[in-house]
Amino acid sequence: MTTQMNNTGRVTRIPGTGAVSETFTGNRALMLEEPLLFERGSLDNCGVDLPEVPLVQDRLAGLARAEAIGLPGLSEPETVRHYTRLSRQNYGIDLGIFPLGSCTMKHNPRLNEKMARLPGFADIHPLQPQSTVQGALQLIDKLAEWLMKLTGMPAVAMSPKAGAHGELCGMLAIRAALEARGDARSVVLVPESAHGTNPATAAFCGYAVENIPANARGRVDIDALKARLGPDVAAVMITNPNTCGLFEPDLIDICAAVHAAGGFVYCDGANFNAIVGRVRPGDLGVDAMHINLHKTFSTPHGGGGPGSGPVVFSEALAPFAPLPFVRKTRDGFELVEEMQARASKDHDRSFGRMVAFHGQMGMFVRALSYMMSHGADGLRQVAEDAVLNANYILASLKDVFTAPFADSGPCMHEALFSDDFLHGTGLTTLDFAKAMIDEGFHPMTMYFPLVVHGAMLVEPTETESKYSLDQLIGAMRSIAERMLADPDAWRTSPHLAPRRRLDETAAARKPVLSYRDTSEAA
Amino acid sequence: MTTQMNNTGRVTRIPGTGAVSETFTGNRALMLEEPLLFERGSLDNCGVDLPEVPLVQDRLAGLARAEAIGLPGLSEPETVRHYTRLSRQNYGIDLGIFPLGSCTMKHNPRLNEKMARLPGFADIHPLQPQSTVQGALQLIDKLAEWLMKLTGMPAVAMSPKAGAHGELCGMLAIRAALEARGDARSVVLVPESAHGTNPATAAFCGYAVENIPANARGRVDIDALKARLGPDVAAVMITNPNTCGLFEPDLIDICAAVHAAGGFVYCDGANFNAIVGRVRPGDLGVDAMHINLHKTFSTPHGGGGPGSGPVVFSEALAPFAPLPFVRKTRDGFELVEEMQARASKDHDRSFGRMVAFHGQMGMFVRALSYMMSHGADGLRQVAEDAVLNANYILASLKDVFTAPFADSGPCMHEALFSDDFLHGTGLTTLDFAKAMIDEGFHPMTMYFPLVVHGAMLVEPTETESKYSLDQLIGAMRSIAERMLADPDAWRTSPHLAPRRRLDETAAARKPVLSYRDTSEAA
Amino acid sequence: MRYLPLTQLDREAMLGVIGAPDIDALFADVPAAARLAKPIAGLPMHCPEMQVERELAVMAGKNLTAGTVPFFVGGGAYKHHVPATVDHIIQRGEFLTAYTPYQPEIAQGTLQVLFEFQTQVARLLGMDVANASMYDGSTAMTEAVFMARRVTRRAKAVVSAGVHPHYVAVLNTLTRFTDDEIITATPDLTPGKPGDDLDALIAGIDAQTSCVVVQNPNIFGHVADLTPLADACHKAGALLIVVVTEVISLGAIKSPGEMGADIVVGEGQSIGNGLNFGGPYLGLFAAREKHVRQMPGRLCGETVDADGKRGFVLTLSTREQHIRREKATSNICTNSGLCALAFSVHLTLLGEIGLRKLAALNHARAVQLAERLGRIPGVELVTTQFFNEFALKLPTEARPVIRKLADRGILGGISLGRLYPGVHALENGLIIAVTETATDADFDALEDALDEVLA
Amino acid sequence: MRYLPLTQLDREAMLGVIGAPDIDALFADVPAAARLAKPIAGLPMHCPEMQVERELAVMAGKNLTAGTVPFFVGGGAYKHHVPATVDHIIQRGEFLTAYTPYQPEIAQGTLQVLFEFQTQVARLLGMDVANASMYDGSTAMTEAVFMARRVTRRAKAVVSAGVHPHYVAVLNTLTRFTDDEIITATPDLTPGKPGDDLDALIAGIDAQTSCVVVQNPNIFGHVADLTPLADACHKAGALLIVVVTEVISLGAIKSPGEMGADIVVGEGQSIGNGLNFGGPYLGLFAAREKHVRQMPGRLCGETVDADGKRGFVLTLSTREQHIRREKATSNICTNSGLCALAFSVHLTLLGEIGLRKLAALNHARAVQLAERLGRIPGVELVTTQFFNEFALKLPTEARPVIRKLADRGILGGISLGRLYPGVHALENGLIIAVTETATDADFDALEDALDEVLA
Ligand SMILES: Cc1ncc(COP(=O)(O)O)c(C=O)c1O
Ligand SMILES: Cc1ncc(COP(=O)(O)O)c(C=O)c1O
Repeated sequence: MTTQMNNTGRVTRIPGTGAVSETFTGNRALMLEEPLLFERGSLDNCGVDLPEVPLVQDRLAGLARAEAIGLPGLSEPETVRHYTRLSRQNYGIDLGIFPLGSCTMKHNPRLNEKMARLPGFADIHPLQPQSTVQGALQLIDKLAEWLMKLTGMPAVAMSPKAGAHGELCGMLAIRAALEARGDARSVVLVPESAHGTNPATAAFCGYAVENIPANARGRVDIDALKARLGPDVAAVMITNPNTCGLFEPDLIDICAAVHAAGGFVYCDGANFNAIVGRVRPGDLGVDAMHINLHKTFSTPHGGGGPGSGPVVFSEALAPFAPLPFVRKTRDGFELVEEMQARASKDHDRSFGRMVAFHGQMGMFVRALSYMMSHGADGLRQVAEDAVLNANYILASLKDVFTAPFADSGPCMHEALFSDDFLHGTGLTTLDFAKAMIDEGFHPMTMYFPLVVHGAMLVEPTETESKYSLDQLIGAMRSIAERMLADPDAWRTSPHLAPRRRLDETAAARKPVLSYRDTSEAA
Repeated sequence: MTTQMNNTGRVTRIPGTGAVSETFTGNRALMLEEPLLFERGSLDNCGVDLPEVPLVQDRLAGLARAEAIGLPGLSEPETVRHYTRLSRQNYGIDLGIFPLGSCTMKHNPRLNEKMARLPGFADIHPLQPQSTVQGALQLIDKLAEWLMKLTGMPAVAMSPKAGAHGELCGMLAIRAALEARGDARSVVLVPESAHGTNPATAAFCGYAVENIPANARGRVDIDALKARLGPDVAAVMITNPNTCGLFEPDLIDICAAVHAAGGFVYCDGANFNAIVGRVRPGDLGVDAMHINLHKTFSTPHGGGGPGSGPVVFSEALAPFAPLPFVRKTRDGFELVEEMQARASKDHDRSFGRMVAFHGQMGMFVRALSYMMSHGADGLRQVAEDAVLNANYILASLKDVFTAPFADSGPCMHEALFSDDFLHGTGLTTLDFAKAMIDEGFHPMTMYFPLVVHGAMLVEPTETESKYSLDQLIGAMRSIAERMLADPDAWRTSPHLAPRRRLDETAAARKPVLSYRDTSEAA
Repeated sequence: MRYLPLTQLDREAMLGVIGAPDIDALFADVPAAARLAKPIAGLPMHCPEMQVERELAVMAGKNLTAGTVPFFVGGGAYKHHVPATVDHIIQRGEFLTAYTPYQPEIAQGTLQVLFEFQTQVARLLGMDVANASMYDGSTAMTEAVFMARRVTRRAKAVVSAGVHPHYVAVLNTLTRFTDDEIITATPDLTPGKPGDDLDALIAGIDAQTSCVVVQNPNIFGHVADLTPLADACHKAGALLIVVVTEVISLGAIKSPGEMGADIVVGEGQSIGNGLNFGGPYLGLFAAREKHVRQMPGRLCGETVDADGKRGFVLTLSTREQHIRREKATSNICTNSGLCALAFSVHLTLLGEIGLRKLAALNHARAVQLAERLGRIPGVELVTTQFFNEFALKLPTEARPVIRKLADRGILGGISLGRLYPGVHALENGLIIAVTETATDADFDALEDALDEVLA
Repeated sequence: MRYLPLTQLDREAMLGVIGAPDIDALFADVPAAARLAKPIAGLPMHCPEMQVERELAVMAGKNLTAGTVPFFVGGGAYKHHVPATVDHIIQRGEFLTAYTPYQPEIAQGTLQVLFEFQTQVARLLGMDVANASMYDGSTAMTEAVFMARRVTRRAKAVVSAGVHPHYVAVLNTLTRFTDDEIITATPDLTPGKPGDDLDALIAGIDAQTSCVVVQNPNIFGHVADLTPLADACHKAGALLIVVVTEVISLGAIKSPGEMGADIVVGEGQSIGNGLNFGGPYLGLFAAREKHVRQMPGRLCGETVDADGKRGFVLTLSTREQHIRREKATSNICTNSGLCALAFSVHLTLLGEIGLRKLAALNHARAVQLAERLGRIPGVELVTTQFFNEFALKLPTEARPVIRKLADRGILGGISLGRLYPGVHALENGLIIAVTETATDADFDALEDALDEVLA
């Protein structure tokens, strides 16, 4: 709606920015600028054709929307271009390694996308009669079976919509189980290194959160933990492999101790990719664990979701699992909802419904397609290659980078470094990450876990080739060497990306969260 | 197969190039380098899983392929990445205006892609029994009907695979018609401004090619043409609107004169987009015209194909049209092949088969989907907007650029300029085109048509918005002004693209047309 | 295995660099008792793509696909036509395979989309600010109740009987162990005013009330003017939370913001997203600017880069779990980013004109069908002011009717017996949704079949 | 209209800039007699996407889809499983919506793909150089004959009876008006050696012969050693042109290049491309390096940019119509770029290992079926050495048998009566192709049905 051009076609400012540039358009060949939809579209343009509206007497009771809504439209060609140009300002796994620790950014097979779009899965309504969705229920049942077998757990709740939602599911089940035995407890123990969703979830369920310290080897300090256990502790939330990328070797003992103290063990399964097919969490004694299908089982991250976070349960917690769920019947499958559950002696203690319908069907199809493709043998190889790749990075960088736990043996699926090696340069993990951007990589996870100073958490996943790892290793070593040689050159990276460093402080100080038309002012 | 890294992970040269760069990887943030498949893949990697091969006694008669073929494979993740990274080094309509004159680079609706992938069209074999492909035959018939109605011509051949193939089809029909009346003729007249495929096709059919001159208004010199007509002239090939983007106002007279002299008029319909719904070529008197479905009817160009070039015919040529074709029957559709045609009195003079099967079905579906979407009214609007857009560019640039025919009135779908305005700067159309690349545009067609010195042929098409045209106009004016002010700064563009100017002379002098492994040498 | 790039040679070379004798050495931390020596039993081995496709296609083939039958199911999920462009865009690898935009310099694509999405949502709902999405409408509603508690420091939420019963169930689940007090009610089928009674709601507001939660159009499709309710809330210092499960309605009826809502949540599936048997869907969440620091979920904001160029970043993250941990406004992390993109692309294609026309079309078609069905003997049109969904009262229990329609290949709506099991007063109720995808032939088929089944 | 961005306001503003009173003024050059005052009659008006989809789906639904039935049709087009990755890549806008790479600085994606494609094709066919594609196998073969004429300056082409009859028909069409002499023959069904007789071909070579054209595997699936034929050609100064219509075979059998071919053409559809009712397909064209300047079609070559970085360009374009006009080696312009990309992606996924295994699988399955069908009483297995396709001789005319199988939902191959209408000696012949997509159940279905139909 604003005009970038004056009437001789001269630019007054670069579209969508206030800045001056070496080109008239602000574009740099294939790196294209794109104004906001609200600067481009107009209220009288439209990219759809619709049938004529039949004339009827309306039944809107005088509530018709009279004012302009303010939704600019674009024709179809402009729409395609707007979003295609924007997409090119993004990095994704399809472009290169995306070694965000804790995020398991692995290849997203296109077969999964194709399968999820089969009309028989994509174009069915959650409230159709169950006789008309038997294939969908079968798929959920099959996926549930895979998850139970892979984890060695006897029950699974399919409806949670992401990892954090799964945590909620698990903690609600724990709370329900405790209440059911009349044993209200108030505290949940969480390691310092835990992901933020763990304490947030515990708090959401009304628990007080206390930290468990780590030992020098980056694992839960089992003695400290045991010392803290008692009748007020409802649960311990443990991530395994943990967020330092390390296996918790004492987990069996920990579970036993927690159980002995009357509590439950919630396992954050975000890092299941490291052990799938090599270890079954059920064999370690945990009571509940969510599985991020959008991590371990390759459903795409989509720039922030959707995900899916099924939760497996031990015998002790299974009766409290949420509704609805799918059950095999004599000649098919049924969805067990409120009524049937309350009437059944196995499920009358369910803590209830967590989502409007039955979970992330679209993600279920993708995950099952992935599991079937890999099979039990392939999934085991997944874990092995993920761990191998991470250790290769650790081994290849630990002479230059500070690797706080490298002495304690191999890592699992991710390699953790700190920025201590930059000490004295004034440079930090942030500067390092931004330098990686110019090299054509997505940076690793920065400043997480909190237990390590200036953490750099590198998770390659098993879908990276040796060639790709060697590129990453080479570039990281090169950056490190060049940083140590000439620190001042590195305070302002990136230089080659669509944008230089963005001012996050300004953004938060005076938040601008939606577009306001300033064309009058211009 | 070559190794980019030495064992400390240090690069020896930038992957896939011999050059040095400011980054270790050679990448520039999101502009990523990508080595050749043959440098990346290996003979022992593979991106497919296949069922086990049953053990049988082979029947290859000792002809088994023993030597290595030399086909490196990549796992699926690496394959996706290889091609995604490569794709990002390309410009396409989805990124911005692609004003290649004569190429009609318009928006490619994704609906068409979806329709062409319906299994009922995409997964049927050309030699299935006709009873099992009635829907496919119906679609071809329906598309044929649209083409005949839009052109006002009584017949159409659907099998040609592109524009040039359509020209061949048309010229073969002309030749067959002449031979059928025992009137062998030897010369085809073609305007100097014609596309290269016109003379090449005429020569392919065994004709001598002679040029027709143009008049000062950029149109066929009708007097010169009439003077040349005679018993040796088999046909005149005329492009309308012509390659200068101008309508041939004398075409009715020309057709009459050619017919009077016993010849035929072949019309190159590559520029049909300018007039669809506003003029029917049949009303002008032409005998044959190909239609590039991949131009006027929006099937995607795909980086060089596939296309589709159906040819419409006059009554005079219809009996000579190629085989097979689709015909309505009492209760369905049939494919008329050799046997039936020869046995029929209407088609026994067909010049025969041009392709293995029945033409570009995939393109037919897309084109019909597009036609149905636009309808007769929308297609007329297409021509109007295409012409309006081109004239807007012409009007907005003609004060700065040399517009050789602007005095003769409006243009049709494309605006033609010459580089005379750069006279004295030492800069040419080529330099101008390369400067446009840095601005984020695909350049216009350069040095075609040949009749204009340093031609710049700008065809925006109707799917460009005014915003997009204003961006282009603004940038072109700005480049022109900056070139005239400081010519020396512009001899080496582009500077911001994945590659600087490429040495085409070296490429042709010592052609390297396939990869040879030089890893031993490295 | 096609997804694994390492060759056996690579593996050996890499173990060499690591200095490990074999892969087992890397798993040394796993207690011996828990080590698996071989692939887990009872699961199939790896499988060619062709065969996976075949097996899944068989399962998909067992479902009755909405697009192939006369289809009138709604109740919080709607079948609208999604242009092919939408699916093309969301499959761009740069959108599909990106993570949450933690590195804004190489995520401006996702971030600008989110900024545009937030703006579109805010305008559509008539609010100041919207977040970057929640899981779905039901979880968004629960978060809204929690937010109202933070804003008002009160713990009583009054929930209208017209709110989708599954949404209410979710809220009940999430408040089971908190000290929130949730007041709910069962709807009735009063013709002309089905679902809830706004006057009774107003009467129920008191000084402990943190919020009133109301759905518009409500679960029976009834549309209402919420202005008096908003006024009553504000007078009492409570917030009005409005739930919208069919966002296309906002192209036709006054927005919750215009009626005075303080928080608006919604299910965005109708725009850009398919039915998908219930998920993934798209939770919308919008509020007044003054409450922004109490909002859950991600927010994208405008800023500038070191060169002064405009750019976008995730902002106000001190509200979020990764910074604030147990004090966060919500535990949400991964949200519904790609569904938000689909929504945004579709709404950009529609624009103001398209959305209004689409809404008008849905409404007109629903009116046509409602009037036809209301004329069937014994059938009563319960919802008289509606957008594209309405309730009927049948002369008999609706659940078996729906089943009989399904046997005839017609997906004829939702029986209230399914939504409110055990509530006898509702069991003859049926809700029917009509969108632009239903043809005249579909109308005929439903009318004929209903006639027949009820005869 | 959704594809048109100009609004009415834009149009008026632009006409103002142009100085034209209305749009008609821009069409002033059109003779009054030919001006159309309104949209062309007899065609529908513009139509919503939803409705276009519905109408086309109805048409698509009338076809019997290969993937849904036991399927054994080949004859120059083969049903292979194409991984989903292939279709994803070719839908990238940067590939799909690019033109021929005339501006190499912003077309390195397409160009590098073409360079890789040329290399893959050359290696697969066992040749030095391949071009960037032709329309299809049949037109590629015709171009090869023309090239042989340019190279040898002779006009007589001897075409084996084993070449696909449609390919021969195309060659005949294109040489109808030239002075090329094309020697053709009708194949026979001699068991063990069906299709052609290489010795007779050798005997037919003389000093006027520019080339011998032979297909391997031939139209009846027979595979042969072409080395003696190549030697004979070379001795006589003629070129050997080999046609390959099933390129998967090259993962199992010796390449034409290894047998001495001078030009190899092929139909590349089998790799990466679907059946598509016959098009678009992918013409392959490869030759010896010494003849490269006589090749038709586009070629991509390696070079460097101004900074010395490797890059790719279209090259040797002095052979082509846009430079050489009437003296060009061919009139081809638009070729099959995107099909070439699909081919290249699929072949990259396969790699050496995958291609060999896929070929082995096709062969083994074909052997299994051939042996089963050969045991049906009255049925004779005519082709005894083959790759994945073979001819049977039935005790009765094959054309009605195929129709009866189709009635039973089985696409059981191609009757020779369809390919060679009127040739009575062939009318009992049937060719059957077997790929990795055929299941054991498909085998059973075909065998049972054939049994039944022949009984
Ligand atoms: C260790 C860990 N726990 C939990 C989560 C939360 O999962 P989600 O984002 O799916 O809610 C994450 C995701 O980043 C994680 O890394
Ligand atoms: C005027 C003209 N004629 C003919 C052709 C040839 O069409 P095709 O490339 O489809 O063979 C073209 C294509 O560029 C053209 O512009």
